[in-house]
Amino acid sequence: MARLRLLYFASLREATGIDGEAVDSAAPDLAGLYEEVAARHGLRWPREHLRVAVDGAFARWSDAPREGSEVAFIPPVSGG
Amino acid sequence: MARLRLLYFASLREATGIDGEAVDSAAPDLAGLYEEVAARHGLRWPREHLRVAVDGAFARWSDAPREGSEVAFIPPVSGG
Amino acid sequence: MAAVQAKFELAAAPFAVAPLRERLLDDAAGAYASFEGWVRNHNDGRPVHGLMYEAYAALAEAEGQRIVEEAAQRFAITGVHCVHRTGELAIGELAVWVGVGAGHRDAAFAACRWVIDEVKARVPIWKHERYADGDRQWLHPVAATTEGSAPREDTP
Amino acid sequence: MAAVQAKFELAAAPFAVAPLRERLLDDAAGAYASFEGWVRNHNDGRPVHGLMYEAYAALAEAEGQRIVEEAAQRFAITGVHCVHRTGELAIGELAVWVGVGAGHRDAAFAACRWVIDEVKARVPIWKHERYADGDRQWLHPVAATTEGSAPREDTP
Repeated sequence: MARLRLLYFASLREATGIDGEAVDSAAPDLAGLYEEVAARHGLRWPREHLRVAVDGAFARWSDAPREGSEVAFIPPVSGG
Repeated sequence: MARLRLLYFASLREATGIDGEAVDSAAPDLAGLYEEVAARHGLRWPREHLRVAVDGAFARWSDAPREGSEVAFIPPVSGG
Repeated sequence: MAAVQAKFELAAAPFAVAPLRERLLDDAAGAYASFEGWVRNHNDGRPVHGLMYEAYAALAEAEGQRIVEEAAQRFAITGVHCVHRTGELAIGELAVWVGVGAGHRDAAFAACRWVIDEVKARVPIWKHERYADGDRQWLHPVAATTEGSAPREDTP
Repeated sequence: MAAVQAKFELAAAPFAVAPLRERLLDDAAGAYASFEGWVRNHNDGRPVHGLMYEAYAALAEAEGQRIVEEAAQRFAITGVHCVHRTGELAIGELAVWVGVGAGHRDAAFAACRWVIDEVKARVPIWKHERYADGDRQWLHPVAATTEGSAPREDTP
């Protein structure tokens, strides 16, 4: 079980209604963590369209959630 | 016979020692005019490397010299 | 050879380009290319009243800095700088600026183009557009290959 | 659609870029690309002290204007402006500026690059370089295919 801080941006923030939350998760990897979160908040983004970041750096979906880390799901970007 | 004003720029001005001159020429075209001028001033540019302009617009070497016009031989440019 | 300047910044308020350009001037540089993105009054034919850029600031700054440093490695340039706005922007406001100094124009143009393309593709910044009809939405462009399945969290 | 601004000018004295850029801002334009050529302190590894640009002014202005108007036809842009210096220039001085406004960055970059390439190839302006060793020469670059036979009127 890892204690994590989740961050939501842009349409994910609007869909969840929050810009972040603390969660405890037993998911073996970040992909599993997203499935939990998507189910709980009813998110419609398939994981293939998102990237994931841990503590301010892009990470792999296969990475294990790290105790105390900050995790963000990154929807397609539109800067520039 | 056409009365013409010739203009010289950059290395052609240095080679002729003048920035322009009035000439009378019986050359049938601007190519022939350049041969006359090159011979008289000892210019070493082959005509293939130059362009020719008449009255402020690029012209063809096969054009006939026009009475009273201003003719410039344009060495390769190096602006920018 | 002097170290290549490479800097990426987020700006929460309007910024002036002239002093940034000035810092890229270099006696060894013969070429400077710049790009600016401005807020247009329309998008896909729809009148736009204004927009907001939201950033995941920590990651955006880190990823942006990686992009300009990568540009300094890939291209023969003397300096590169990119600034991206966040927050509310009105029509005609500057959203993003990229400036590149280089010995020659090939490298200046190529690096400038590469940086803006990478910033648009990789930096976690999102555009929220407000339309003349009162509607608003987040822009989440999905790569063309999967576009058919792109969902919109914010529109029906 | 409003007419595309297209302007070419020679400048006998230093000029400021900021007000020229300002004139290309347009609520319909989302992209702006610019290029600047500066006087470098070296050329082909040889230290340069300064240079002079000589123009056949009447033809340079006419040909430059043709180039920017052609750019306005070829590319989806909202405005294009080019200014080229003449006379004596010191190291670090601005020699040429091209600014382009457009709806999208592809057209802005492509038009900007095309204009500077055409200006360098077609506009009758010649560069006279002064070197650290006191030598000076006119630059008359000859296309690569015929380079072997390029004469120098001004050097032995």
